[in-house]
Amino acid sequence: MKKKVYSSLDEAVAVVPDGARIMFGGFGGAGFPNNLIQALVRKGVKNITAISNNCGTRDGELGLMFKNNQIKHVIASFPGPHANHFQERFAAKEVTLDLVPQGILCERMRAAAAGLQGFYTTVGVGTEVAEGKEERVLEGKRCILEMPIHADFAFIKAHKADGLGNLTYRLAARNFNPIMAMAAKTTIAEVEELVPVGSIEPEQVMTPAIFVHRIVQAKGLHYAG
Amino acid sequence: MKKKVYSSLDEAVAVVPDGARIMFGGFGGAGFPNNLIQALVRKGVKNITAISNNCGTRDGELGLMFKNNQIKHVIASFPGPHANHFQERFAAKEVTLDLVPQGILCERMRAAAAGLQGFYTTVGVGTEVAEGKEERVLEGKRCILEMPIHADFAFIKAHKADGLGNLTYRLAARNFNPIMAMAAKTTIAEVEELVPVGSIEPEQVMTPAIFVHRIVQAKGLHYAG
Amino acid sequence: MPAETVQEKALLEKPRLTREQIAQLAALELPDGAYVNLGWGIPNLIANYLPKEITVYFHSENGILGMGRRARPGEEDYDLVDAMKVPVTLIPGASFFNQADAHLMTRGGHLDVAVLGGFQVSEKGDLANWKIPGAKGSGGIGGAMDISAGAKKLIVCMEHITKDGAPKIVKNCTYPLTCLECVNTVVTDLAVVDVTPEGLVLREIAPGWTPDEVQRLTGAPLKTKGRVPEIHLP
Amino acid sequence: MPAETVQEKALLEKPRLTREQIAQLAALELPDGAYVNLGWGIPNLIANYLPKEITVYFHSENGILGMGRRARPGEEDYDLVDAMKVPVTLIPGASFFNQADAHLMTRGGHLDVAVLGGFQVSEKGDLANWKIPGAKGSGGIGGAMDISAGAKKLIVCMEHITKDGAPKIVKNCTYPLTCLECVNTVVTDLAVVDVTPEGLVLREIAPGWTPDEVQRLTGAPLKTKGRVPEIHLP
Repeated sequence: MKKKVYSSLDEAVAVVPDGARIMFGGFGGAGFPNNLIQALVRKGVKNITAISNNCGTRDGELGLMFKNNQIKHVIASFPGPHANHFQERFAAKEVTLDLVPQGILCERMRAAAAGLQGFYTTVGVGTEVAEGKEERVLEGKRCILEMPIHADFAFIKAHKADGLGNLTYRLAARNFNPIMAMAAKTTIAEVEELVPVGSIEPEQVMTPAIFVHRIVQAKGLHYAG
Repeated sequence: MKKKVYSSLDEAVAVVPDGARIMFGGFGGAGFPNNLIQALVRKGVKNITAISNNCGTRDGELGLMFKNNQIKHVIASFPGPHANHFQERFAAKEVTLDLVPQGILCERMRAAAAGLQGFYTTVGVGTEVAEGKEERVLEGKRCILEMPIHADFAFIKAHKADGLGNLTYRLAARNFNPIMAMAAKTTIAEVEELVPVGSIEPEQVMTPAIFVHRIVQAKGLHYAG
Repeated sequence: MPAETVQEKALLEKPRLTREQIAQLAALELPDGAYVNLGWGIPNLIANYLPKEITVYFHSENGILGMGRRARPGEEDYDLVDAMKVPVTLIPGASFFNQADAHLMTRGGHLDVAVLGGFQVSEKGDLANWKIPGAKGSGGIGGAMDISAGAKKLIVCMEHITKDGAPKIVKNCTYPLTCLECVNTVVTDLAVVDVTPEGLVLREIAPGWTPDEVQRLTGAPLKTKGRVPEIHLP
Repeated sequence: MPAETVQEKALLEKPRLTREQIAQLAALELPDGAYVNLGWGIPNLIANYLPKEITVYFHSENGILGMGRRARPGEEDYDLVDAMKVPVTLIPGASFFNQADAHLMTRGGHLDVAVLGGFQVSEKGDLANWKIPGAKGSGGIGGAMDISAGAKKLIVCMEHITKDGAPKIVKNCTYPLTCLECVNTVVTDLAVVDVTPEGLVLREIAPGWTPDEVQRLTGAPLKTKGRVPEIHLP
């Protein structure tokens, strides 16, 4: 059977081509796949579409990828006050941005995960977010049509993984990671601990193995930026 | 602060009026709120709309409620081969049925839970399920519009509850229960064990307390029917 | 009795594969490491016939991944049942999740293979498997519509013909539909048939049967690519 | 200088509530047992001013229910941070969940109260709080649109006027909108104002101010129901 565990970060990301659409987990400094991102920086992939709540914290998280001009388009909810490399590229029109309300970002990814073709929401009605989107009244409420966000890859960070790909997360480092793991074609997880198959209680698995395709253990760079 | 824990089943369901829309958890004999259902039978509520994967197993699960003609309309995915009381009422046109594919049943409840106003799916296109529903092409696929399923109450079964309403489920007795807990206005949970607040690990809570409004400990009738 | 009918009658009396053999044959379609959902009926027998050298992760729509064999007497836990209410066991690395996530898996294209029973499969891969026209009672859909809409590969296991001798592989389904253009492969007691953009292709054939004989019991044209190999069960 | 402008200038120099006092005032709007989300800015100060006799469950959109106080030095765990990246603690009975479920709670009407900062609130309860027209950079929405669309009760905490003396409670928002008709109550350094079907109602007023004075710093008509009580902080 095909093994999911890779021995190096570089090997784990070797499959990512230029032009890929990649979801990146993490929020508020917790749960970012910083080590995988560093591997992408080393690999030097170009023209990436990044789907991420934010756009880096100085050099940390996605920061270096913007500094190196590896990302051409971002779908994000809150680029962030310390995303200076992103802001410079954005001001220079070297990267384009699609701003999405945070919960709708989650739901659009989940729609892709769940094989749904779009959904209606009241969120964003009457705002800039609604521009260019279909609007109608359902259940007596004005709402707009939001479409799934698909991706080639999800880069996520978990606490524990077994060799099959079952994952657990620590505390609030869970955030976007389980949603992105479900939504992308190929999910690459960096994990703090590799544990034997069977040692995660079946009831306590947070991301079932079916959603995880590549696993690499990574220590250090836990809280980059 | 308002207490959520009730000391008797009858007290827990006292709030349910005639004509209520109620979701009932459980699948394959596991995770049914059998004790709460018995209390509804004793209370004798009428004209209930039941939202449930199935329609009882002989007298068990929802069986007695059909036998007593307490349910006037059902939204279900698979009434089931042993739902004889339902089938009799159905044949006599004393109960109406809205058949929904099982995953779409889950998603329509989740849409209600998540404040979404409807979604498009390929499931059911070209089948009886699509009759009367809007159809269009999105992402190059024929799909139909499915609407949220709301409810006044969710009757669910959990393994453990703390006094705030945090819940865990055993094994495959989880099934529909967490979805229904999120989707209904008022969620009433029967649980096997009441545990002190703080004794369920925050990472291992399966239904957060915000979704649970009434809790009652119930033993016996674990596997009715 | 016209000659043709005599011939048909003789055909109907020729030995066909058993339900167990259909399951055994379908088991060979499962790749190592696959995530698989098995429906009611013949598909449910497949788990008994997995080649020893492969591991397959069975999904159940009530929220289990990594279902193992059925529970032995005394081992049953009625909180751990499959979609048919039968007490089962787990394999190492199993997980539980809610029913919405279980169908996120089915509908979202996460299952590598789903195997369902069928009443009819059309030339284009339409499936009818949930309702017999005129049957009494309410009927029931269950998970079949979500599963057939979403699986990466959908295999249907069924007898090739009805008890009355009518073909179940047809030009157009006359039974209520489950899903349009979803079936990839049909495994019957007479043949393995692939649904392709060019039409139905007869891939393998039951021992002692000729393509022409199978065609006569089939309601839509079967293409062949060279000689059609005979089914060999391990 | 016309008399009116002199009067306005005098008004702008009158003492108003501090940001901490606005937070303290908003804290009184939280019922016992409520599930509450606090946004950036003044709302984030509210947790410090909760009446001792009530318990409130704080929700954070990164997937926490039951957030406690901020972590003390040495106590920080950077996997346990609030939506502002600040290390926090938990209260007993807390839970974690993913970001989609966190916003299922915000959008789905599960939060009893949300308190957000604001740039402008209109007569109808429209909120503008995410983007200043002409500001440099990309801007960012975050969770504000989901939260304001879904909370059972939405309170906005803000200064009554901008630094330039312009009203922030207006007839129609001129800043980019966050959500239409979502605000229930505005708590400012001058007043507590309820958004009702009949228009804005001045419910309480800062010590030393008259309804007429507050009206002159407000861009939309304020109704009063009898005498307007003065704000009393505990």
